[in-house]
Parts: sequence; structure tokens; C-alpha cells
Amino acid sequence: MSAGTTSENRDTLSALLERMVLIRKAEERLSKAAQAGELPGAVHLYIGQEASGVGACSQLKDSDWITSTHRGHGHFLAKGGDINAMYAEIWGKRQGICKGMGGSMHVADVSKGILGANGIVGGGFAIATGAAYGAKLRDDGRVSMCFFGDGAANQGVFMETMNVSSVWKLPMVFLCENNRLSEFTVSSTITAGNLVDRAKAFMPTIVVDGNDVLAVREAVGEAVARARGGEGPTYVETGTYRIHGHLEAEDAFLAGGKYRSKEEIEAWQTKERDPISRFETYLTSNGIMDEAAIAAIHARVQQQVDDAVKFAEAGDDADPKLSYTLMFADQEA
Amino acid sequence: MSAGTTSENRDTLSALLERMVLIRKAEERLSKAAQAGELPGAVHLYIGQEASGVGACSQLKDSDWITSTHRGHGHFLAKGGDINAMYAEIWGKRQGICKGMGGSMHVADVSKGILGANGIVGGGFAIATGAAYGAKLRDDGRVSMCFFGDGAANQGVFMETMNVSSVWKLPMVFLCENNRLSEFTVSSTITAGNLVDRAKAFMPTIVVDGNDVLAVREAVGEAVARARGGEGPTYVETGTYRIHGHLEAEDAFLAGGKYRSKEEIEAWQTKERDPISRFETYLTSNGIMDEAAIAAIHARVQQQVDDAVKFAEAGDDADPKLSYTLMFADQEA
Amino acid sequence: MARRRLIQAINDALAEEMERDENIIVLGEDVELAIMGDTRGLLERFGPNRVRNTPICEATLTGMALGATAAGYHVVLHMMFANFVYTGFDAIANQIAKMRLMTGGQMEFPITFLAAYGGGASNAAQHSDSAHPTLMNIGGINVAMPSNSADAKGLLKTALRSRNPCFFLEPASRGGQMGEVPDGEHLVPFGKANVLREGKDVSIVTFGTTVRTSLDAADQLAEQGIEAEVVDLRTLVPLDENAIVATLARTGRMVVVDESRDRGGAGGYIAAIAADKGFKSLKAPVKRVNIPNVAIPYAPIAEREVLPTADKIVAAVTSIVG
Amino acid sequence: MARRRLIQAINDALAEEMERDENIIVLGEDVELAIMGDTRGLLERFGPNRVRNTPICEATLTGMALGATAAGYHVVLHMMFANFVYTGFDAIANQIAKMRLMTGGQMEFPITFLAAYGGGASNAAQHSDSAHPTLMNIGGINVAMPSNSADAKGLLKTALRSRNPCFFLEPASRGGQMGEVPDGEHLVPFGKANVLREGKDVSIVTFGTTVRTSLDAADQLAEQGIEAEVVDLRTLVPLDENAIVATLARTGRMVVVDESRDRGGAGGYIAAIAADKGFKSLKAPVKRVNIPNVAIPYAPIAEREVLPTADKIVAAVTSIVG
Ligand SMILES: Cc1ncc(C[n+]2csc(CCOP(=O)(O)OP(=O)(O)O)c2C)c(N)n1
Ligand SMILES: Cc1ncc(C[n+]2csc(CCOP(=O)(O)OP(=O)(O)O)c2C)c(N)n1
Ligand SMILES: [Mg+2]
Ligand SMILES: [Mg+2]
Repeated sequence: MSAGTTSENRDTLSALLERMVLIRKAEERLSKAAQAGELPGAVHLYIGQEASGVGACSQLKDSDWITSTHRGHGHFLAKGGDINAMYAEIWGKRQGICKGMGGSMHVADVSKGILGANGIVGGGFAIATGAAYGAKLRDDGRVSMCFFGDGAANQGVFMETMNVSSVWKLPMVFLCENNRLSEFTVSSTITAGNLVDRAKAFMPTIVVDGNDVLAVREAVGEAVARARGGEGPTYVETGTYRIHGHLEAEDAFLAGGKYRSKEEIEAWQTKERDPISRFETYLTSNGIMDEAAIAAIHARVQQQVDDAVKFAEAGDDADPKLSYTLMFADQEA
Repeated sequence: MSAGTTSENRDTLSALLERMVLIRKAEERLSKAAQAGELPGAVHLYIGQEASGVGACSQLKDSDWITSTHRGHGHFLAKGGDINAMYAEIWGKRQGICKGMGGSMHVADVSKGILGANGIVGGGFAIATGAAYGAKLRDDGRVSMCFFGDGAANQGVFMETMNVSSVWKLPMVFLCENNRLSEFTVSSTITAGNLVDRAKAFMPTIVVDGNDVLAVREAVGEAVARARGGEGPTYVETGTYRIHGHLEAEDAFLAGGKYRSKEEIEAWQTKERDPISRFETYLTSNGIMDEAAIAAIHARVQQQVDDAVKFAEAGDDADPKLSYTLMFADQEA
Repeated sequence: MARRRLIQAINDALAEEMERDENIIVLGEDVELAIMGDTRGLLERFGPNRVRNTPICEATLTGMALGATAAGYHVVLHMMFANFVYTGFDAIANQIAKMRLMTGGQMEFPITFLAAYGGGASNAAQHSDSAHPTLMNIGGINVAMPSNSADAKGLLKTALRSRNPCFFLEPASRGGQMGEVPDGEHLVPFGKANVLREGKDVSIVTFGTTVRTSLDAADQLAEQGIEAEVVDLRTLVPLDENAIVATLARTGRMVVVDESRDRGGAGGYIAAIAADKGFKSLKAPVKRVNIPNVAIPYAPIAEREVLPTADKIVAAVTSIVG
Repeated sequence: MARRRLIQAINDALAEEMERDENIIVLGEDVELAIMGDTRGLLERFGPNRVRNTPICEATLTGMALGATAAGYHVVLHMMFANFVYTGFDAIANQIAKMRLMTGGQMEFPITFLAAYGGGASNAAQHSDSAHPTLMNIGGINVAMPSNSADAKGLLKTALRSRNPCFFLEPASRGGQMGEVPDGEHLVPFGKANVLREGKDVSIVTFGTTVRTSLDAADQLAEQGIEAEVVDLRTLVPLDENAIVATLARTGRMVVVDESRDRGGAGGYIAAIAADKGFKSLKAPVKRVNIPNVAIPYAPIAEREVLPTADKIVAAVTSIVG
């Protein structure tokens, strides 16, 4: 990890940490709620991958676009989405960011450039590319970033959109979060070669330690600069790991089956590897923040998460009739 | 061009020439028939690309599989399909290889390993890959070759099937016929980089002069040996050019518009570049065949084509009720 | 009034609306040289930023159309043949048709898809399909199917001014059909059927490619003394259910004609409305004339066998009238 | 008789048929650890050559299934959720459904697709769709939709012994439902409906997820003195039209219940058969209970609103009976 330490810089670094902690605590709380049966639908958690989303989104403005995945809470929060509105959504409430109509796999906030989590693996590629095409035509300086997993990189739309973005020099960033797993399948058993080599035929590429928030930030900074400069797309791959199951309550699906070992998971949870504790060590050992400042962040975030739970729980049930008017603008379904 | 000249070799070379001439004359005759309004549907001709299909299929056995494209007559004949049955099909007759149900874009002969021309651009990738997977499971030594155009290489299934073939080491050959055109679009305007680079992430690649039948034959020989040896897929790209329009009667579609120049076409029709006259020059100047032997091939093939027209014209109209029983095995539609 | 081919009317609508609204952009394979003729001349007139050939990658194109609306564009995506809708179906069925609901109404998708459908030209099974049954079922996408030049122009203009996604399906084998088109601003609203011919004995309810065939059948029936009312639904989504019930109230008998496979096709749905809301008026079985449950064969004689014809319509009508 | 969950019955059918026929292979995303439970234990029993996890690439998987039949395999392709059918739709609709015809009958496609469909678990719009209206319309593919454990086993065995492609659609939210399964060889033929309950006042015609709901409705109706006949169609392709006409002949009234969107849905097609071949018997409007033309919302209260329920069925019945 490396970064100079001016005071502006200190604010930035502190904000990065806070955002990662927010995601971690928000996801942990959702895990608890899921286990307690408090959530109507399934949730796919981002725990362990926080540095990727936070580092990447730290280079984007509100007006830039992202598309996300089924594992979308982290991206939503990293891009500045509101936790209250997200929780209310996941709890199925009217105050949800999507009025309770979409749920965990569809959290979106267009005003923040979040074109939505997506339940279709690979569903974001083309949407992000279209947004980049729109931005290019408008010449509005916006950048479009597509988050996707290593599993999604086997969907053909990956190649199709790399081709389009490259030939039309679109302001795109392909942000591959390589957590080595596709549901209950170890990705290396279904994936040929290195993903980054697929991108090399189309654009510059950067592979980076996805648990190092500053490294991600730096790599994406380059990519975004290229996109804004009209030089076209970049592929950034963040190597990371998902700590929780593919979805909460995974055990019920596995029925005793296994696709990875406890040891493997634990190896990614050490203080040296976990994206948050690792960044905290960096901050303290470089004298950028002290333990107290970090503790204050944790406390503040904890409060924010607790408040969000209250907000969600206190929300009103979704409007059961809303579907009929939401399918079309100004037209009944 | 290079090849030793034993007498076995002479037979092979003569057969290559004859097959190319067959395709050329068969397509020219179809062009005439199309212009005369004698064919019910559209035809997409292979003129100028004969060396690619003939060189490639010369390395395959009847039991090997191919999938073809909308431009499929050349592949059909190169793989040993019967011209009479093909013509009858294109004329819409009961004696057609598909009983008149499929027409030009769907000529197939499963007994010859021809899993069909295909009206869907990119439609053959997955079918060929499935056939290769079946062959691998059966361990029956069969190889599967997917013919596709440079335009089709922008379809995502190209990447998907490269991934599957590579990770499972399937006996596949990806045979890209790069004629630089996708319908009325110059492919370089819609295609990023070099196609071969896309394949490099997955498998060995060979780019070859697609108008040199011996070069194609040699490259595909390597690829097929690799596939049969259990070493997995190879990508072979044959650079070539389509002389006729995307489809016959293209002018009616273009309404005066243009996507290439007369000069460009003519540059590919010179004696040095045309796949057939070029091979003939090679044969004569190396003393492998003389003019008379070549003329005899032309005459024989011309007869064959004329006979095929007669066969097709004399055929019975397709059975109008056949559709009802063909949708399912042993089940009415 | 001007006489225009159906395909020209489409071209006129595109040009006029692109002139009017600079947010309309046209994308698709070979839209620059206009493989179907409907986008002819647009590149020269509006330039490469607004009219652009794409690579062949339908799965991406449909999703890109969605994405580009985020920048405020109305995207016209030409999908060439309706069969290729299937190739690009994920973003249509899983994204565009659902995302407005999934995002709680945060987004709108002004997208107009163009595609030619139907048989009649020996294009064989992979270039002759009718995708409208599938499209009308996925929800969230309008479906317009003009039968003549005037409606083609007026419906397409309505689509291009709408904030909702719409499939505008062109009859593949009828692009050359001539028709009168009103001068000046000509808009045809969605969800309003058109009674093309009045009659008291039976209603022929239809749309798109089979309207002409139905009118021919009505002529033949008139010679036999049977007065058929011919109703052109014009759009399947939204669907003018009132017009179906109303014509049935006038005639008491109905034949539904369309060019889609019977099983789960559009005709069955329209017949079901008759059997429900129009039941009171029903004096005879509701008949369907459409495509049997087959893929379209190539040979002309075999293709003719499976397509709706005036004779088949006449036979269906006479089986329930008198 | 053994009591088995629906998902276990599917698992049993797969295991027994794979034992019987070594040409059956199973492919799909996460079939090894059995994301749905239906392929559980097959890998251990039949080995990696016959049960294999695939990459996530539906467009290729569907086409590969076709290709692998060339080597004589019967391919079971697990597509997980019915929504992902759209992602892999090209090879289904443009290839598998048409290629037997296009090749003049040269090929056969013994392929069994598995996919879970329907709502009820707050899976939201992209994991709750019913694809059967689309699948029944494309032609060339059978569609089986079991409602209980016995039929699940018997229909799947029939599919696995067939030389034709078949979509076997599992009710996503009913995998845990218990039921009796006959011992020994148990096959359920395609195209034969099952009268689950007899009644003289009205016919409830249904299949798949809504059979249980319809039986519940019939119980409620019985308390009001209305005797409903409940007919489970079991397969949509082929469809037992005779059973529809026959039940209508007994009752004169019909409500069609299924879990698909109304517009162009399966219910309309079944109602259309009633309005045609069953017209003579019809004493009242044919009602449809299904999903309004919306994507499935996430919040339970909103999801419940749009799914078929016993109450809605009861209301539809009472609107036409008496
Ligand atoms: C089109 C489609 N196919 C399959 C699925 C089921 N599915 C959900 S997540 C997933 C694995 C995705 O892996 P990856 O892209 O690496 O993301 P990760 O879960 O690791 O974050 C699969 C197969 C889906 N949602 N959509
Ligand atoms: C899925 C699909 N999209 C579009 C088309 C229309 N189309 C037919 S051929 C063609 C161009 C194909 O180019 P290429 O693959 O290079 O083959 P070539 O014609 O050059 O042999 C297109 C766009 C189609 N048939 N199928
Ligand atoms: Mg992953
Ligand atoms: Mg080409």
C-alpha cells in the first residue's frame, strides 16, 4: 500500500475506511437478519470484497454510471447509495429505494448513477456499455463501470461488450471481481486460462490485489482517466474472496456437500489479508489515523446500521397494487 | 504453396482441385438460377472462398462433424455432400437432402457429418461444441469443426464455446473464414483488434492464407491432429474474400448504395489470387497436372452440375403436409 | 394523401421523427445501407452519431438499447428478422420488460425495436418466425403490428414519441404493399382497433400480415352472401378488448386470424377474451386461423400449406355461419 | 407407495433412468452439488463423465445439448430458473425447436431441460418467471409441468425415454411438497390429463403450481355447495384437448388457472379451446385466473397480490356459477 499523507489525503483515506466498514457491518447485520428469517428473499453478501467496490467507486462521481450484480449491496453503498433506502428495500418496504418491488438483487438508485444490481449473471455488461455509448454521444464526460464476477466472465456478452466498447472507444471500465467462485463451483474448473488474457485482445488491462483498497483505487484511477480522456475502455481485475456462502443459508442448499475448505476461508480472513483490518494496520502504522479515530468510525457506522434496521422495520409494507402502474410509464399493465 | 509429389499425393491434389471447381461451378450455376428467378429463396454464395472449405474438409473423415453457416453450400460439398440432393433442396423438391423443408440456409447431411448450414449467425458454435463434447465422452475419435465468418466472431457464443472447448479439452477446430465483410458492413468498422487475438487466450492459433488450399490443408491438419490426440481445440483463421454479393440480388437491397469498390473485388479475382486458378498454376508449373487433366476436371464437373440441375428440376414438389410429422419423432405437431 | 409503400411509410416516420426529436438514435446491423429499406437515407441525413451499424451481437444490442436510454436517448434498435429477437432475448425479457417495476419506477425505457416477421418468401424457419406471442406475454413492452402504410407511419410515430419500449413488427413479405398515407402530422394511437369493413354476420378479428388476407376473404364471403366485419387490432399491447367485445355484440360470431403458431399464440388469447367478456353475444364457436404448430418450411408449396390464406378464413367462417 | 417430496421424486426419476440408460448425461450450472436438490447424489453415483458442472453460458449450453445428441446421448440440461431460459433462448427457439423440420427429419433431439418456475418465495422478477407460454408457442418442444410427486417422477421418466426435446418445469416454491409415489416402474404418459376431483357445477382446468391452489379452492367451494371438477393437464405440449372438452361437457362451466401472465398466456389458449371445440357445452363465460400482466414484485404482500390464490379462483367460479 502506498499513498502520500497530506490532510486532504487523510480525509480521503478515512472515507475509504468508513465506506468499507459500512459495507462490512451492513452485510453482517443482513446475515443476522437472514438467519433469523427476517428477510423475505435471499441475500448474497459482499463480505471480504469491500476493498474492490470501495476502491473502484472512490474514483467515480455521482453522475458516473455503474451496473452491479446479484451481489450488489457493496456496490450500492460504495457508489453512495443510502443504507436506509437499501435496507427498507430488502425488508420489502414502501420506503425502499425501489419501493419494495425489486429487493436485494435489484437495488438501484439512478440519481446516484447506480443502474441496478442484477439477478442475471452477466446482465450488467450490455447495460453499462449502452450507458457508456450514451455518454459518448452526449459527450457529457460520464464514465460507465460494469462490475462483474469471474463466473460472469464466461458469459458471451463479456466478449461482445468488450468488442463494442473497444471499437467505439467508449468510456467504459470492466471491473472484474475475481473471487474464484461461481456459486458452488470453483471457477477454475469451468474457466479456461486467465480471464485477463481475454481482455487483452481488446483493451489495456490491470490486475490488482482486490483486498488492497489503495491498489484498487489507483488502478481504477488510471482506467477512469483513460475513459474520461476519450481513450476507450480498460479492464481491471481485482483478486479477492467471498467469505460468506454464495447466499445466506447456503448450508441448506449444500446438504452436507462442500466446495471449499474451512482453511481456505480462514486464510482470507487473517488480519494481513482481510481488506479492512489490513487497511487499518496501514493507516495506524503510517500514522495516518489512530486507534481511537478508527474506533470512532466503527461506532458511527454501527449506529448508522442500527438506525437503518429501525428505519426498515418501521417502514410500511410495499403497496400491493403498485405493480399495475409500474410496468409502463402512463399506461396500465 | 508446397507439397511433395508422390502419386498418392497427385490424387489428393487433383481431388482438392476438383472439389474446388465443383463448388465454383455449382455456385455460379446457382447464381444464374437465382438471377433467372428459378429459386424460391435467397442464396448466399461461396465463390472466392473455395480453398478454405476444401482445404479444411480435406482433413476430415465422413464421421467427423462440421457445422456451417448461411453461406453453407461450399462446406456441404467440401465435406462430401451430394450436389444432386443439395440442388433438389434449394429448388424446394422432395428429393432434397432435407426434403425441401430447409432450403439453401439449412442444407445438412448427418450421414456425412454435416450438422447443417445455419441461418443464425453464430448458430454453429455451440452445436459443434456439443458434438465435440459428445465425441470426447464417447471417445470415438471424432473431431468437430465449426465454420464461421468474421462477422460471427462478434457473437458472444464464440468466446463461450472457446472457453468450454478449452477447459474440457474438446476435439474442436474453430475455422474462421475471414472474408472482411459482414453483410453490407466492412467488418473492420465493427470489430476491435485482430480476431486471432481473441482466441489466443484459449488455445493455439494459426492464421493462414485462405485462398491457398494447401496452406489451409496444412494448418487444419495440425489442428485436427491436435484434436484427435486429445490435446484440445485449435483456432484456424483463413483470410479470404467473397466475390459475389452477400446474397444474390444484393443490388436490389442496396438501392444504389455501396460498401466496397469494384477494384477491391477485382483485386481478389486475379489469376494470382483466385484460389482455383492459383492452384491450377501451381499444379501445372510443378508438373503435377497438365492443362488437359485440368480441362478434364472442368468438363467432368460441368457435367455433374448440369446433371444436378436436371435432377433438381425433375424432382417432385416437396410434400406440403410433411411439416406436421417432422416437428417431433413419433408425434404429431 | 400520398401513395407510399409500407416500407417507405416506415422510413418516412423515422425521418420525420428524427427531424423533430434529436434524441432519437438508430442502431442495428446494417442500418446504414438499410438491409430492409426502412432506414434508407437516414445516415446521410442525420449523420453517423445518430445512425450506426453495429457488430452482430444481439444479446448486447438489446441491453445497450436499455443502457443508452439512461443518457436520455430514444433508441431505435433494428433487429432485422424477428427470429433474431430470440438471440437477443435476455435483455428484452429479463431486463427491459421488468426493470421499470424492479427499480420502483426509477427508469423509463423509450426504445423502439424494429423487426420483420412472418413467412411468404421461402426464407425458411430461421427467418420467418412470428415473435409476437412471446413478446406480448413478457409484459412491459408494447407491440405494434401495422397492416398498411398509413398505420405503419402513424403507429411508428406514436412509438417514437412514447416513453415506453415497443416492438414495431413489420410484415416481412408485405414491405412493398402500396397504401394511402394522410398528409401532415399523422399519428395512430395504441390500443385502438380499426373496423376496416362492416358486416353483420361474423367478425374477422386480425392484425398485421393477415389483414389483407382477411379482407380478401371478406370479399369472397360477400359473394356467398355473408357479410363479414373485419377488425384490425393494430396493437397487441395494449389490446383493444372493447373493440373485440363490440364487434362480437354486432355479429355474434368470430374468427380470429393471425400469423403465429396456434398453441399459445395470439389468436387463442383474443378468442379467450371473446369467451369471457364477449360470451353473452356468442352464437357459435370461436374459430382460429393461424399457423399450425410447426416451424415454417422452405418449399413454397409447403410454406403455403401452413400460412393463413383467404380460403382457410372462408372455410372457418362458413363452418360457423348459417 | 412411498412418501416423497416433489424434488426427491425428480431425483429418483433421474437416478433410476440413468441407471437404466447409460446414454443419459446431466449438464448444468452447479448440478454436482445440486443447487435445486434435484440432481443430488448423481455425481457420486454416476461419475463426472455423466454429471458435470458447466460454466455460466446459457446460450452455449442449450446449443451444446443439441450437439451432444449427435453422439447418441440423451442430454439433461439443468437451466436452474426458468428466467435463464431467455438467456439461452436462441438455440432453444431457433435451433432445437426447428431443426428436425429444417433437416427433413434427419435428426432427433432427446434433450430434457429442467428449470424451476414461478413465484412465492420473494425471488423477485428475474427469478420468478413462468416461461411456459413462450415454450409452448415455439413448437417442436414438449412441455411437462407436474403438480405432485408421483407425476413429477412419472412425467420425467417419460421425458427421459423420449426421443423428443422436453421442458420439464419444476414448481420453484413447491419442491418440498410431499406426495405418494407408486412403487416400481411408474411412467406417466404425455398428453393425458388427470381428473383429480369430480364435480358437476364447474371445471377448474389447471396444471403445475396452481393445482394445489385449485384443489384448495374446490374445498372452499364445496362448503358453499358448489361441486368443482379439478383437471390437471400435466403436459401443455402435447395438450389433452379431449379432456378439456370432456370436462366441459360434464359441467358446462370453466375456469382456467395457471401461473403465467395473462396476455398471451397458457390460460387464454385453453380457454380458446373451450370456446371452439367445447362451445356446445358452454353455459357461462370462461374465466381465467393467472398473473396480471406484470413482472413479479419482491415484497411478499405485493407478490401475493399478483399470484393466483384459492380466493381468486373461488371468486372466478362464483361469478359464473348459479
Ligand atoms: C443468467 C444466469 N445464470 C445463472 C444464474 C445463477 N447464478 C447466480 S450467481 C451465480 C454465480 C456467479 O458467479 P460470479 O459471477 O463469479 O459472481 P459471485 O457470485 O462470485 O460474486 C450463478 C450461476 C443467474 N443468476 N443468472
Ligand atoms: C443472429 C443473426 N443476426 C443477424 C443475421 C443477419 N446476417 C446474416 S449473414 C450476416 C453477416 C455475417 O457475416 P460473416 O459471419 O462474416 O459471414 P459472411 O457472410 O461474411 O460469410 C448477418 C448480419 C443472422 N442471420 N443471424
Ligand atoms: Mg465469483
Ligand atoms: Mg464475413
